[in-house]
Amino acid sequence: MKNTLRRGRVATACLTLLSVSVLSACGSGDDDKKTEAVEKVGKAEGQVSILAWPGYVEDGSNDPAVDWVSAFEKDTGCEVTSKVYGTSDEALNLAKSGEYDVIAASGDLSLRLIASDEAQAINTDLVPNYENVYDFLKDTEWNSADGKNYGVPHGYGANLLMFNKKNFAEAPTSWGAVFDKEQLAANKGKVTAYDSPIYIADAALYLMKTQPDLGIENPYALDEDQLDAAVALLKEQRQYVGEYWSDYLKEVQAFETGDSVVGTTWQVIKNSIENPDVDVTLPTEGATAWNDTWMLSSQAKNPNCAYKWMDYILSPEANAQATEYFGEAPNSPEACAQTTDPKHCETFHAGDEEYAKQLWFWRTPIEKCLDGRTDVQCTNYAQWTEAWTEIKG
Amino acid sequence: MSLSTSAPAEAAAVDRTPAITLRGLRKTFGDVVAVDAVDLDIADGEFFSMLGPSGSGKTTVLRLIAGFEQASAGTVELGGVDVTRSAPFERDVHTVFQDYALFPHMSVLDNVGYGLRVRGLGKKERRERAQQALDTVRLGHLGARRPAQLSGGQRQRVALARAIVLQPRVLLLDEPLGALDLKLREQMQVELKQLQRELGITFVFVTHDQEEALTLSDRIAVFDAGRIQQLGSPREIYESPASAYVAGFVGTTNLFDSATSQRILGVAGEHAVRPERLRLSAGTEPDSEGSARPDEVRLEAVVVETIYLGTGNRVHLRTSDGVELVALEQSTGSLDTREHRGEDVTVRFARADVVPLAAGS
Amino acid sequence: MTLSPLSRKVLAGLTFGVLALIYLPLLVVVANSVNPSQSMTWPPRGVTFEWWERAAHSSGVREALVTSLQVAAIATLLALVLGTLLALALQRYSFFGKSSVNLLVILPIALPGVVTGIALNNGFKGILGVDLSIWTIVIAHATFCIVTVFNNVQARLRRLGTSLEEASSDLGAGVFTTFRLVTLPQLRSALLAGGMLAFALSFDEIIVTTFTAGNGANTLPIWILNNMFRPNQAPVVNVVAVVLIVFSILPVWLAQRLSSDVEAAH
Amino acid sequence: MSVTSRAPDARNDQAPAPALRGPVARPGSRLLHRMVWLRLSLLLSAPLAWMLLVYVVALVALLITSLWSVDSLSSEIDRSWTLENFRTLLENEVYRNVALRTVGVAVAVTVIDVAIALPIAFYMAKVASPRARRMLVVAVLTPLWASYLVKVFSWRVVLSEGGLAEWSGLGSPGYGLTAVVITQAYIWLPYVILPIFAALERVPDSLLEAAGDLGAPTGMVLRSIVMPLLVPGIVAGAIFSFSLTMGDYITVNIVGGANQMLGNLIFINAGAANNLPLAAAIAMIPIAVMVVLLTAIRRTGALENM
Repeated sequence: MKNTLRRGRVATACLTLLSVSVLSACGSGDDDKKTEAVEKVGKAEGQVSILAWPGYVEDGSNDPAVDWVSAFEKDTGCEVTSKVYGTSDEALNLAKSGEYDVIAASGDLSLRLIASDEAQAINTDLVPNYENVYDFLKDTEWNSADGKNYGVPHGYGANLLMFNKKNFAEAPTSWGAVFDKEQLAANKGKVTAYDSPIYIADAALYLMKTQPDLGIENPYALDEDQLDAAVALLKEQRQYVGEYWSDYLKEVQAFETGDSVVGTTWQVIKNSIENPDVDVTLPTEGATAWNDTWMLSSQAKNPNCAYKWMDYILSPEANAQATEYFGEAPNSPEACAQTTDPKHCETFHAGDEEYAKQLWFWRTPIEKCLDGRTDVQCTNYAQWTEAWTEIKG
Repeated sequence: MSLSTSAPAEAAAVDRTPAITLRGLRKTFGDVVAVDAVDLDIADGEFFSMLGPSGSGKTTVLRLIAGFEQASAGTVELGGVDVTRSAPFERDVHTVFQDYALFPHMSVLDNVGYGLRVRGLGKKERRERAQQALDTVRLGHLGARRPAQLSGGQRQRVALARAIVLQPRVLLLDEPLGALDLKLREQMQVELKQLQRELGITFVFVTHDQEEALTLSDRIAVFDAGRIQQLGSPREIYESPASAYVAGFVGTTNLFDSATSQRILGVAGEHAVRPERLRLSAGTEPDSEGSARPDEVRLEAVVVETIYLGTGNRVHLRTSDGVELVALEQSTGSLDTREHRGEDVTVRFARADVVPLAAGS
Repeated sequence: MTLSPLSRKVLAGLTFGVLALIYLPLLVVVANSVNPSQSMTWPPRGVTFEWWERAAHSSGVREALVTSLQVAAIATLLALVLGTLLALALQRYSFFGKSSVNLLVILPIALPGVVTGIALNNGFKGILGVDLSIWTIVIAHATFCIVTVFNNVQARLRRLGTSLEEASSDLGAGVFTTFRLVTLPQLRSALLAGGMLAFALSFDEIIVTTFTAGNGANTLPIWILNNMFRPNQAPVVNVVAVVLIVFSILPVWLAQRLSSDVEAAH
Repeated sequence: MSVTSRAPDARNDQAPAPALRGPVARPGSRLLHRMVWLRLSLLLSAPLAWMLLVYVVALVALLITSLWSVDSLSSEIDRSWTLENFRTLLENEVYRNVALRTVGVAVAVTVIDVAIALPIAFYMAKVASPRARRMLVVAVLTPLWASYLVKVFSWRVVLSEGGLAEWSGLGSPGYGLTAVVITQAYIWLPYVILPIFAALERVPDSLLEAAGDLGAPTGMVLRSIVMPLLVPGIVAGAIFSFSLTMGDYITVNIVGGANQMLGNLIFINAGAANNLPLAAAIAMIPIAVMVVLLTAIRRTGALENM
């Protein structure tokens, strides 16, 4: 569901990409598109249009108990209209229409929005609640560029390993449970995996730790040989996979019934499963993960209300509600104090920097290797998509 | 044959504008010529029939007059006015369809009143006139019914009422009795004739039933292959068929081709004799009675089959040189005059009864 | 044709057996609408009306339902007009390219939805430069609904023949009067049947809709798609489905009754 | 043949009421009647313009798009002609496998649906009483209104481990192609029953009885009389189920296990991968299959009677 750029270790690649985009921004001369941050928030325009993942902008229409938009509207006088999207690419197309003031973007989308001049730099001083946000989520390469901030962090979460204890003599601690042939054989037809090309990164991460000679430094920066190795691993895994999942409910149900017994998951899915035999772990190799960013459109017609929204959604109350409803870690200790489930942040390891260090946040693979290699071309997302098609067969 | 076809009011008729005038009328459907150069005048108040087998073009002519088809060439005039390019709803003719074409979603009364409705008559007047027309066809009591609840004969009359309520100058009837059983058919024939006489409307009647045409019509046009083969009173058509085709289509007839005529009659060319003109006598008569009278033809033949018809017998014969003949004998009542199969008979007929046919048809 | 009592019984058994199979998954839906388990596993773990209560208070469902009804109604109306015009043209006239037009009408339903979907999406955004909205859904739906109306009307026209129209024209009615007083009443049940099918097709369409829906244009299937796989919402979707089934019986039954009455009058 | 007019013997000269004489139709009506092409173009213009502007343009654009490519760096469409996408389709055996799998599933679904629909439609149209017939039609139509997604998901529940299928002792094939075929056959069945039922309803009972009278045994009556009249209905239903199955990508996601079909490839390339040209090229596969199929069917004449 989310194809996000990873929190990278190497900033230079990103900067190179951005220098291109800044150049093109200068050259475009488009007056409607602002790239410089404003100095202060003006009078509210009375409305704001938001583009976001499902579950990020809830106004009670789906469930009266789930509503953090109404309070915002009441406080600021900004009427909220929102649209949800299914993929980052869909969001990019929608953002280009210029109809949206604020966009909740995953890592891959945020960089593309900046590169195509669809996002404008923001002044975090005008977002008072930004101060509370965990430092490790600030100034990352998926929400800032060229020293400028292009958005404020929302929530984050990891892609964990879920398993049914009954099928394992001993709780697995490694992704080998879904990649190692011998371990797979025991659960043939009951293995599940995330249905997206970005899942290739999970295989790459496993290879990075288990086959160092491949030289993988970053699971999102794979040259052709490394991609081939990951694809081969996934093709082998394919023989044991019962089904791929991209829908939340599908995996919940499969683990409840026993149609699936091991595979990648989100914490929130584990929480919805009532079967006590199902458990979840962060394997020793670490895991892929996501972190989303609230961004301001360069074509925003209501920038003042947009700033108000960004500040509001970063407020401990709203952030706690939104991230708890969606099932991810909030972005600040203050928000953690506001969750209805007092253990929410503990469950999702919010603010746990040690935990976060093991996470490789989603990024979109591009030709320019994200790990800084310059002697070789890396494979891009289109190639990953093609490879994913081949893996599934 | 029941109608006198003599025309008493010729002088008056000559300068009357005909109700319908067709000139050089032609209709093709793709490569098929349905109607080919038809010229025809139908007089005001005439009961005119178009007779022919299916596919002979008679129905197409009717549809051209009604305006359902557009002529490929030629003109259609109604009362002297050229309507060749006019729509059906502009023409002062109305049609009784073969399948009646009653509107199934309307009551009988609404069906009859339909033409009045589209002319913008008020509801009250509409109902009155429709009721009157229904009374005329003796269905006044069924106005509230749906067409589906009526018998075939009743539907036929509703169709008639629907057309005559508009008091057209010309009524076109497309095989209107085709779907009725024999008894109803004969009854309707009488009613149609009476109705036409009372209303004084021109009837153009399409049928493939020669007896019906002979019974009802003032004049008949016999159609074949899109052309009129013969036009005339029923008597003319029957007694003096212009061609072998007409002779063969209207009633039964004995046809002699040129060679046979030469042998039997001593004249070349095609000839025809109606079966009821043939007289039969048993046995081959002795020569002593001499050869046939000069005004008579005499042939010897064998009875092939005899069919009892009630009013008489139809006898199929074959002469010694292979000519097939049919004779009709009136039943004389008391005596059984029936010839038997295989019996030798002598056939006679008057030379005056032999009709020479136009060559080439 | 005379069927032996045995074959009648076999046919009846088959029919009702399949009907039972048709309704079995629907029973699962009903059971899950009161199943406390959010993941809808079988067998149900008890009975709860929580989902029903949540559904009753969900304004999202109501709005999506209204949107769906609007889209289906307008698309059906458009399809009725366009389908009838096409059927009249193709059934009453012969012209060059007629069979191509015939094929063209069938194409939107014969081509897989995902193809129609991306073609229209690309067409709207790339070629026409139109922003996606509720109207682009309507246009897309009307396009593939035309064929259902077209089929029904064409079959009816063929059966009807032209003699009723000729009779009307013969009695003095002009082109429009004939259409209003004779042709249209004769087409009524065909239009009803075609319109019903068009409405149902549009109402439940998800694939083409996904590609042509604009901002804020949430039809019911899209709402269901968005909620089916979300925390706490899936059982509510089951409730919506049950309500839809129950409420659809009345119009289906009425339409069926109405059209068979019209048939009977023929 | 010119003819002299003859007066009829009886004439009635009473003048008809003036109100009934003369043309009553409006001029527009007259014009329309005279100009057949005008009538035809009035009928055709709106629907044809609609189909051309909305649909044909979109399809042609799709074909053109399939000849473009995507610039990997900017993700923008590169509008220079290339057959690259089609080369990918031909050279990569995945696409062939998926295409064959998709067609195979569609054929299986269609065959199953027609086989089930025929006896049921026959029972509904020719055996059941009129009252029962109406109830049966309602019973077949009603499930159409339960959301497609909900129905598919409930099949997931039925077919799951320990689900209704196993629970009832029938056993479950598990998630996979068999499950896809079952679910799709279930979803599209009403769309196949209805046209066959409609075609059967149009077969007059008298025709069946006449055939029975002539001594034809039931089986022969069905083959020689009923089947030819049913072909258009069967074709219509088969096109429905075949094309709907070909284009579906949601069912296979929900019950298809690890399998994918053409719809998934189109969807993922058009959406997630942002490779519209490749998606367009893949879309040409089902378009080609359907066009070949429709052309073949058109030869039989069944399409005109659809």
